[in-house]
Amino acid sequence: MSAVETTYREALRQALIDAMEQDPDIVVMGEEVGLYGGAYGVTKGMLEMFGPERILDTPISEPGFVGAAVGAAMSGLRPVVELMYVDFVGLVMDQLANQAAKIRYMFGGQIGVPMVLRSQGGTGRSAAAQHSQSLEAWMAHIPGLRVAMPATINDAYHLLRHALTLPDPVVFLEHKGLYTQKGMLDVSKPDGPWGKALVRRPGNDVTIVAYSKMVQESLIAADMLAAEGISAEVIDLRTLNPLDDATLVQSVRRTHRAIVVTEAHQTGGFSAELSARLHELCFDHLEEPVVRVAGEDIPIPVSPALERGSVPNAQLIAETGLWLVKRQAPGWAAE
Amino acid sequence: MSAVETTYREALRQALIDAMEQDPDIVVMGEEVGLYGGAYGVTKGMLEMFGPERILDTPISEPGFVGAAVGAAMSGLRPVVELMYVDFVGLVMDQLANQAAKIRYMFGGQIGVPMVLRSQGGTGRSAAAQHSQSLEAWMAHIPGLRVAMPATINDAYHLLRHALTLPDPVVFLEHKGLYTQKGMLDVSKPDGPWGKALVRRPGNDVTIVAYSKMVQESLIAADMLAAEGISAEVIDLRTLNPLDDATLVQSVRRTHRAIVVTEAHQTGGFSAELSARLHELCFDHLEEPVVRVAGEDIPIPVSPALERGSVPNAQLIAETGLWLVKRQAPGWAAE
Amino acid sequence: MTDNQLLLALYRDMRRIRSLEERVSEMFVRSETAGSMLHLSIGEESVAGVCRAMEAKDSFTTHHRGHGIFVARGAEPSRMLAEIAGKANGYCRGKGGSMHIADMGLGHLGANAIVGGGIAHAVGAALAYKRKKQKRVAVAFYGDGAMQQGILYESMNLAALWSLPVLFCCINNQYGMGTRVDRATANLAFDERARAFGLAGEIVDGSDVEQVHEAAERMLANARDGKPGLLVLTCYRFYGHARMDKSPYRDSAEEEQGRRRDPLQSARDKLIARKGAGAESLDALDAEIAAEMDNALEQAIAEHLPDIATMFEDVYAPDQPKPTPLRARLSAILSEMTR
Amino acid sequence: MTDNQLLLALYRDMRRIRSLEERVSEMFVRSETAGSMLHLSIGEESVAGVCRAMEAKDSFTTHHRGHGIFVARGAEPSRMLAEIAGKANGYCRGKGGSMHIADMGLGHLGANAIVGGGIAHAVGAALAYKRKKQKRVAVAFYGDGAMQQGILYESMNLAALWSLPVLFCCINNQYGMGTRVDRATANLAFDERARAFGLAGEIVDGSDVEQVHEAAERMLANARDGKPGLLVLTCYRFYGHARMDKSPYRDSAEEEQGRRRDPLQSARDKLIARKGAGAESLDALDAEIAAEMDNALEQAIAEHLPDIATMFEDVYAPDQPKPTPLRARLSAILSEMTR
Ligand SMILES: Cc1ncc(C[n+]2csc(CCOP(=O)(O)OP(=O)(O)O)c2C)c(N)n1
Ligand SMILES: Cc1ncc(C[n+]2csc(CCOP(=O)(O)OP(=O)(O)O)c2C)c(N)n1
Ligand SMILES: [Mg+2]
Ligand SMILES: [Mg+2]
Repeated sequence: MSAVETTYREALRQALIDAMEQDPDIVVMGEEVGLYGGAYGVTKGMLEMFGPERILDTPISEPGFVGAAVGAAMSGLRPVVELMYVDFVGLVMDQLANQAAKIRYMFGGQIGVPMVLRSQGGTGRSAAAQHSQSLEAWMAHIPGLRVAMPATINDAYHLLRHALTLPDPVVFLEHKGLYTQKGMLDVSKPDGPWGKALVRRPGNDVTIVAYSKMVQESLIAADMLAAEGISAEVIDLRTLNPLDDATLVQSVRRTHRAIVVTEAHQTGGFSAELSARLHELCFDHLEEPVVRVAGEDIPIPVSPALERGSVPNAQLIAETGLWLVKRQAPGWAAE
Repeated sequence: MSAVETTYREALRQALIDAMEQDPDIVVMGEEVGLYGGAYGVTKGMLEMFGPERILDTPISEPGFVGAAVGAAMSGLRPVVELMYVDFVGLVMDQLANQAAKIRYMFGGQIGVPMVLRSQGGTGRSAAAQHSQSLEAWMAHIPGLRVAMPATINDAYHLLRHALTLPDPVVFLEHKGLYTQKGMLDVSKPDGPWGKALVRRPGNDVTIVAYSKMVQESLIAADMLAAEGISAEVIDLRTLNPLDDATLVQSVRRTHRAIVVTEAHQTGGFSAELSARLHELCFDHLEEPVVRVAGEDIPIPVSPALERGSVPNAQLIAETGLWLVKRQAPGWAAE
Repeated sequence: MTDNQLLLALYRDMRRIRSLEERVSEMFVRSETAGSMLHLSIGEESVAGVCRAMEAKDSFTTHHRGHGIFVARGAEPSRMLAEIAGKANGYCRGKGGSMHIADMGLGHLGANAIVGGGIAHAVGAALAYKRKKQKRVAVAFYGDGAMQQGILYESMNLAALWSLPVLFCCINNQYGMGTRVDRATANLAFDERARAFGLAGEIVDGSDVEQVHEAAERMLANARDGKPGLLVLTCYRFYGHARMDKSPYRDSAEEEQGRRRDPLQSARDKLIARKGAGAESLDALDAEIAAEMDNALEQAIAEHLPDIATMFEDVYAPDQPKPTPLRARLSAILSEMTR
Repeated sequence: MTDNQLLLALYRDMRRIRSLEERVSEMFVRSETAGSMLHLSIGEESVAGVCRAMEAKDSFTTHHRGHGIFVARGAEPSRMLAEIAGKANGYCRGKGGSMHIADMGLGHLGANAIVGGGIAHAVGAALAYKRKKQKRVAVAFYGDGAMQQGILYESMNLAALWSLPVLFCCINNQYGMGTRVDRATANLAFDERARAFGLAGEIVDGSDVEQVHEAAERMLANARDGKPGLLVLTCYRFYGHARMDKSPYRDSAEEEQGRRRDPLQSARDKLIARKGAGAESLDALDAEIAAEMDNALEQAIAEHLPDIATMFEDVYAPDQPKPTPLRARLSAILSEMTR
């Protein structure tokens, strides 16, 4: 089969449909996944296709239905739970981190919890402080939870398909700013294996590490840098757990410089883990410190310009790259 | 007033009592804080002292009573909420991170949420995977939440007293392994200002950064290292937010080597933030990468030897220091 | 106040709500709002019955659909609209927006974008009032969807156990997004839930603002005496969940019938029937309110956007350590380089 | 089975529970347990009535005080005690301990150290059974303290809304740690809560195991047909919250009275009165059980501790990427140094 153009949203939907057709144990549950078709339309039409036994609209009871998904996953189903916004994960961290993540371990390996919690995060809709966050750091800190954050249309499909074959719980985080983006999907050809970071653009002067929507910003930044004569390598992490530091290390040992980009708040974000690892493993190869370009340490404001200003963009990444590689300080550099 | 010997538990209790005597708006609420005197005895006898109007035993409704504390803090009280184990914070992350932390911001600065959430974490009691965690990374990632983790008896008192004067929410994390430890308390003399990291032991060859119980392990490790002719500086972070990187940077620029120690899981832990910052700000001064000695990326097992093995101790810190400074590889070093 | 005077006052409150919501909608069409997460309370105007029964010192929390409640509690429409537009002089300096409007001066402890998120705050406020011996009531407003959030029952139990001056007010507009309440709820008798948790529970017809007001007055008085309760207003969400939702999940017959449960129309009909007001004077009142709201809208649109630097303010109290902006951090790191 | 035969069987179940718990206590005194967070179910043995009414294919989740339930569902005492001692051959390889015992073979979906944490899992299991058209019931066991956790009501609503084969079973032993149930609960009629959420609700005398069994049989049959319910066993926690708690928050008069509600004693008295069994044969049975449990205890104590390397197993499924041990990471970093 060859590639077709589609959207991130459609690719996700197709992944769910294809997986459900193959695996009768998959059920989708969450608020508005059925009749409404999903708050962001990912499950549109699936209620008609699979019926209410497999597409379950739930009440607004996040701890309750995520907990039910855990029990269902222990009992022969493979639930895909949609949490409408990742911002709501604070309601279910007990079920995720104390239950789903630890059940296999606490029970000595007797059973796993093969569920996928789909959610979406990020800014871009003036949805304010409780609907715009990037909270992957919470989940990525918890042993037992796999975490995937697809940046491309093809990954949206294939990472979700793969997540739906895994024996352990997966937190699958989409980005609200990507749903309508277009790109090529080849259902027969994953971008790469699960758990492997991919070089999305090769380069020699600096490595830019990102995931989710920040991959796109990084690619634009790489274009900008190319115009300045800087060759940036852009790596898409794809999954935070498993974490493929080998691919990052390989790149950084060659480029000798790195920028880690996340939309999440900088302090305590996953960018810190990436920075720490790169320093630990590439120390003697680094010309300059690995630099984090991340979200401001502030709640996300609603006013559009403020919202935009609170997270990184291509321009800022490029400016940082230029400074790092060519020592050209941007206008905002403090004297 | 001069210093007296007391315990970590008693120092905390004294801080609560002294603060409550001065500020009639302080109320203590949580499970078993009254009649029972606190699961770890911190509030023992306080119900008799202050009565049920100020010492409120709550039902087992963590989201409900933390949410109530938020509302009370907005309405003239200064609640001290005890969350019996930090492991339960997954139940209340919405109220902490979406509500308490963001209310001042979302409401444009109109009002703050002056509450203190006290809890305790860590291993040492074979309390298993849901009662032994160190989850400070979740809170430290959220703008708006101050996070304190006292390591000493004097800090237990003074940091809590200070937290009880602040206009913003504070997450105050104790360690179950410290409650019975003895040390000196001088109620008239804080170890240092709130928000300032302190050098607990000066040294020249390597900087060890830690907080909470790991400060003590680090100090023992420094003794072990001294026996090997290595002079280690031990810094106690005391608060994760505010984060005093200046003190760390100053030290590391002088010692040229650093180890960051946390009991929390390594991946995505606050040790990563510290490592990232130190590399960013001390890069040219570092002889070797900053190394993290942290909890294993596994749930905490119940069996005592496994539990002990899952978190760092003085021996491991010292071995790492010896390797880092003198290039003497420990027995477990992979060839 | 006579019954008719009261009803006229309530009619005015309700008209102001609807009129404001229409301006929110218009502002969206004119691309002047901050985002599209705008939840209109048209059809739910009888909350005014609760709001008017409250005393000035009482406080409240609301949900994502809280514009109407705040209008009825005295909000300045222009500052509300300014906030919804993300303007600097909005109630929250353009930081919160539609779902996070608050005003401590008017006892508005905050709208909340987490379904059920603000309920416990009202319980906590009530705890503070009780402890400080203030005779104030805190009201938690929320929707039928929040009736399935566990924190509500924890909150109810706390309120009853501690005899707190709090009123839970559920606006049952029949829908949580696309889910009709009976698709989310096993037993629709929400009043039974309240009683099972030791509270008073009442369900009233939300198309009849007088009934709402009467029940609210009674339940607020009880709450003030430490007998908390749950008041459920049965009404209908006239339009989509958010401004852009066309409600494809329900049919127009249902909508038509639902919109017949119009608290505004029924108040108007009653006023005229009871000679509380003539049609012309009501028309004049409507026009006056429309002008007020038009004015507020234009004012809000003319307001300026917040300065980008204000983004770093209000994370902590002004005298406290502030967040370090990313660019300052990058400068600290990278300027080292040019050593 | 005659009534007397059933009661004798239940007596045996209950004696085995108590006998095991006494060994747990003894094991603690001998410093052989992994930690001291040991919650004994003495006084609550009539849960055996529920357990015996369940079918072999039924499943269940328990709480921190779940030893007794599991014994009544067929646990091997020596493997239970081994787990409580953190031994390699314990039910969970010494990783879970007392509060996390589970056994998929016996349908034990897990004990839970989060109050209320396992309730929703039973609902999910029931969802799976319904979807797979298996006539199985999942039972969620938990304490009165968990009656104040919001997730319980979310779970009840889900169960009723989806007509799931689940039974909620609350063991009301009058205490959540040091808090007597009336100090945590505004309205003690927990059955009303169930009904308000669309479930059947019944409160039975937990000192009468026959009553418990009868109600459980009925409610399990209904649950199997998609009519979930809440069964509350009223009993008394004979000893402290955990093994070391001396219950200073309650007086001995209360304790004495509470301990008179002894399901074991009352079953014994009934058996003798109804000539279901003689005192000597019961004594013999007790002795036989004591020997079984003594044996199990010695066996558990003799077992070996887990190898430390097993600590890295079971985080993920065996064929999946494993966590990297810290020492391996340090080696990777620091061995670079000796370049
Ligand atoms: C915790 C949480 N879950 C889900 C949502 C998404 N959401 C926003 S409004 C809404 C429906 C709420 O229904 P209801 O409580 O009846 O209020 P209404 O919209 O009808 O006013 C949902 C599901 C949310 N904001 N917060
Ligand atoms: C979420 C949570 N909150 C608090 C605790 C601490 N805790 C453990 S058992 C317990 C009391 C539980 O009472 P109940 O549910 O009645 O069970 P019982 O101990 O009486 O069997 C508490 C408060 C916990 N483990 N989990
Ligand atoms: Mg509604
Ligand atoms: Mg109990």
